[in-house]
Amino acid sequence: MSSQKQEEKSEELLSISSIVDVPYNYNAGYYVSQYLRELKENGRILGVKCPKCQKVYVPPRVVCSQCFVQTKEFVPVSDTGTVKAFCVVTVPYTNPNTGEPKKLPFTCAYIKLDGSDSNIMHCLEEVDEKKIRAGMRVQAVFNEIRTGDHFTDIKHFKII
Amino acid sequence: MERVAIIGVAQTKYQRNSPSSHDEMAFEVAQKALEDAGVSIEDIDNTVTCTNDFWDGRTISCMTITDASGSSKVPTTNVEGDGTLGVLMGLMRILSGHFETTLVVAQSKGSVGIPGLITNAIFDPLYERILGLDAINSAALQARMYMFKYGITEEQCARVSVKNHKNAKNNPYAQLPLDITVKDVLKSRMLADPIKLLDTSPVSDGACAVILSRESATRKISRRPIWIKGVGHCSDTYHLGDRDLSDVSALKSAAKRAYDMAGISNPWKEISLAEVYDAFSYMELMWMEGLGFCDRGGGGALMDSGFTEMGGSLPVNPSGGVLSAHPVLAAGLARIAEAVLQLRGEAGARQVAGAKVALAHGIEGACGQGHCLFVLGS
Amino acid sequence: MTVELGNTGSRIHQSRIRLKYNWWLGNVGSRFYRELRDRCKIGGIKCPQCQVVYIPPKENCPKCFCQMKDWVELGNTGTLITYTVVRYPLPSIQPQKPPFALGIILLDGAHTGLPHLLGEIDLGKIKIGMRVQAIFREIREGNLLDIKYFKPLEE
Amino acid sequence: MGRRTAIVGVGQTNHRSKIPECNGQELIAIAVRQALDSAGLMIKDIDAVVVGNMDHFESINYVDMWSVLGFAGYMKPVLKVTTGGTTGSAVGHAGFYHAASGLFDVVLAVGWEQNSESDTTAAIVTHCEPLIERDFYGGAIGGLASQYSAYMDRYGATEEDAALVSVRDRRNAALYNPYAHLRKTITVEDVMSSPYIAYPLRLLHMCPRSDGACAVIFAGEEKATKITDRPAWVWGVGSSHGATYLGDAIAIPGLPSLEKASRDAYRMAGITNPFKQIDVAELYLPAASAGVAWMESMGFCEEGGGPKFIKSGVTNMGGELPINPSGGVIATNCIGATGLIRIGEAALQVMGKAEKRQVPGAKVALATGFGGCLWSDVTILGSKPRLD
Repeated sequence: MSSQKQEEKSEELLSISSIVDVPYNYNAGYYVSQYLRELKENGRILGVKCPKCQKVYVPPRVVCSQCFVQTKEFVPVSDTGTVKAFCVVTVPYTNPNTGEPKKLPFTCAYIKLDGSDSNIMHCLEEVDEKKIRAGMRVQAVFNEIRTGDHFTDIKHFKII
Repeated sequence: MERVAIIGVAQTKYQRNSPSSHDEMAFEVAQKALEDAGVSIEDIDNTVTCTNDFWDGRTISCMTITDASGSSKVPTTNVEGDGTLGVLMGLMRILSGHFETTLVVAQSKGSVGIPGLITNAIFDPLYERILGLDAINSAALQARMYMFKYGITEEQCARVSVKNHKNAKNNPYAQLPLDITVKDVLKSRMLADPIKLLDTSPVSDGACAVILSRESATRKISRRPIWIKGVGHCSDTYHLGDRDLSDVSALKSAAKRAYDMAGISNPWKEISLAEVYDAFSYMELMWMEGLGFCDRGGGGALMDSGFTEMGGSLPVNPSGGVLSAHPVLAAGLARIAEAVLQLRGEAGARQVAGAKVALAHGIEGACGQGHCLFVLGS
Repeated sequence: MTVELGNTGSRIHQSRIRLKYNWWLGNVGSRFYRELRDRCKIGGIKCPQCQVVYIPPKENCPKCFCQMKDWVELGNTGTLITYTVVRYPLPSIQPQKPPFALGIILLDGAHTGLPHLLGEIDLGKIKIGMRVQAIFREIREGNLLDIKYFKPLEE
Repeated sequence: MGRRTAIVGVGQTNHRSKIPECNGQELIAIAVRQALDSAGLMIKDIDAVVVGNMDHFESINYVDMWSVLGFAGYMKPVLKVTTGGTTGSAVGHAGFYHAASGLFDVVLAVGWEQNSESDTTAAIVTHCEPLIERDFYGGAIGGLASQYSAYMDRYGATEEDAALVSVRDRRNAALYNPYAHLRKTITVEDVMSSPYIAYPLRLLHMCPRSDGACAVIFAGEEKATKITDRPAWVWGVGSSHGATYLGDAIAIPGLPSLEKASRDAYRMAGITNPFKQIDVAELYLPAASAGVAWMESMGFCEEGGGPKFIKSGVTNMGGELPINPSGGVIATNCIGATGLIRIGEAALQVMGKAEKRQVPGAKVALATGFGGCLWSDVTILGSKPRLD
């Protein structure tokens, strides 16, 4: 058994390496397009209201998951809100959008904007975990130049 | 086996670059299928979605349509494969005795990614991918082998394309209704010999939904149920070179299972129409043979005979088939939805008169490695 | 950033998934590529039950699930069982500029085919049944393109 | 009505950080062969196969078609199920439905992953909605860290509470489970001195990434009783997959989907007092924090009672309700296989075949799956057929 093991060891094990790179044109659809347009043109955050349970969802989407009815009414929500959960990401990984290492650290926060009933994911300016806790109040900081991109049009959220 | 029926179907219009997002398409068909069945979301006690992480550019792609497919409140699962396999999953859940009514939703947006890159990833990264294989050139290898072995001509393949695009003119959901001739097909741009542009299916966005229900639950609804009589699925082996690409054993095996279950001994006589997965024109001819509609190698002559045209004795792809709209994953489910419309007598201008038994077929992987087919009856 | 999709009102977010992968070849696959890389030898493997010689070799018989251990050295020559000429460009995955020919080759001594490129060949004169021969690369790295292509065999 | 269904065979690989001796299909074959051997079956006895993994971890499209080389799927019915982290449990459930439907008698369920072939977190990040969430998601690590931050905020739970779960599971893996990936015991101090990977989670709070495969064979009652005199009967299954955006799901303490899925499974299995009636649990706890925060969701303790529950020691081997005798996910995470390993391990327990990790006299076992947008699957197995 042991000699066989050694024989195996002496045999070089190979692999095939490759970068898989597939471009995607992700389609925002009607609802998220309205959201991105409002962000770009007016620096406002848009939600959508369920006609049945009256819950306001950010980002807007076609259906209320609880009522399974189509949402129709777009409503602006506040740029201030409460951090419901967060983490400070320090684990290194590849940014799949670029194939390059992801810039670290960053704070991923789930923020319930005033006037909405769901949480939106974005980053906080603050990356020191000692200075952040769930329940904190935060406000969106918008970019001067906006392109209709959720990730950059809102620069980050700052602690109020 | 307790009888299970299809009680509702819905499709989007198939198009390239649809302005709708994945979830918007899924919601559209889920809602319409409920309306079609005359039931409400509360009647749905489980769902099955069919999505694919490569086509959608998203790991856990089923997440995209969890809410939109009505999956947020009931047990759901995601079959990553053709929509026919999704219906099979739904059928098994009902037959297990734990569910009454299943909503199956399949969606795909081919225009989001680059089909050649996405289908390249079907091939073995260790031995095949480096050759630049994709859906088109692998199909060309299969077409060449099949045509050589059985003396099938490019004209016969072209005739499939002419027929199906013409049929598509009667289908409001189809993407490519076309008036073309055999000459047009033969003269269209050569992509990978012997496959030309008009031998191929388009890049499509679209969704399809189907609602299944056990017999005891169908009494509640007014719409005429269409019964699942038989189902079979089967796979060939994987490496292209290990397969005899001109062979249709996997389809034959799947068909035998479905026919046995449905009690069909002479498919040619007993089946009124077939909706098959013609991703390329030659495929329809091969699948005819695998489905037992003609002998091995007889697909070309069958096409020439005109029997598979509208008005023939066994119309194949009255909808225009996959050649006329190819929303991957939803495409097989669309075959089922079309078969249901035919059996209900609601297929409009594409109606096959007196349709009683219909066949719907889906494929999986490269060159039809896997097959799944349903025999449906009114 | 996002752009408009025509005049539909929908926005398109142009992004990608770009990741590096490293697929293990395992004991059997490593041997196949070692032989190819170091000795210009093409190996197959024989199922003790079906007696079928598979290329590329794999540990388990695809049909009967027997473990396969009998290594078979195949010749460099074989017969073309199907082919196509690829005429559309897809640069990020294609090994050559189109038009280029792909075929499946039944190597002498094997029972299954090997998909590969065809080279030094008149693209208009490829025929099923033609005899072909493997041409090896000078610098070999342990992947399938250590065989540069198969070219028609002059007999 | 469908028929009773049982698990008759279980197989798994020796999970490791990488297994370069096998390609993916050969890795699957190891688990399949072991499952067949354990049931005394041949591959020809398998009527259908269901398989699952996550595509972008190995970048293979149509894995159902690729995977046939792992079980000689030539001329066999094969189907793929993929639901993220819950893939393995969804594969198990699909295997159950295959057999329970009566369409197939003996069904092979296969889950696998070779995480060493790519950057796991990068691939996981792509499960986020690409226009709104993808750029700020820290992978599963970030998601679970965020979730625990909400639980800590509400109930005063601590990082140390979570560390106890790491210590328990790693100890079980080290002492009892030869198949586990990480087989070294650790202490609370080890956990607390390991670096943060996403506050409030530290390195040793988190599962590893592993290569491995698992195969479980399901059979309808008639076949099952012929194959073995001690199958693991499927008593109940439950599944809850809500939400499309992570923002809708993550900031809730506890795990509502697990609450719902276990409620459904308990009802089907006739379980009214889970803590008393369940003898052993194999839980998909991707981070130690989940081993604190999710206990209440299965009805094992009262709301917010997770820290006290874990500290009491009842979940240790020898306790009243041992959790993760196998070492769980904290010791082994070959993602597409992970949920199925939980089902397989639970089956081994009620079959009395769990060897050194056997909970003596285990009659009812619970297995969970977790993944996607905080989704849950629950499976309950019994050593005797459930009375219908």
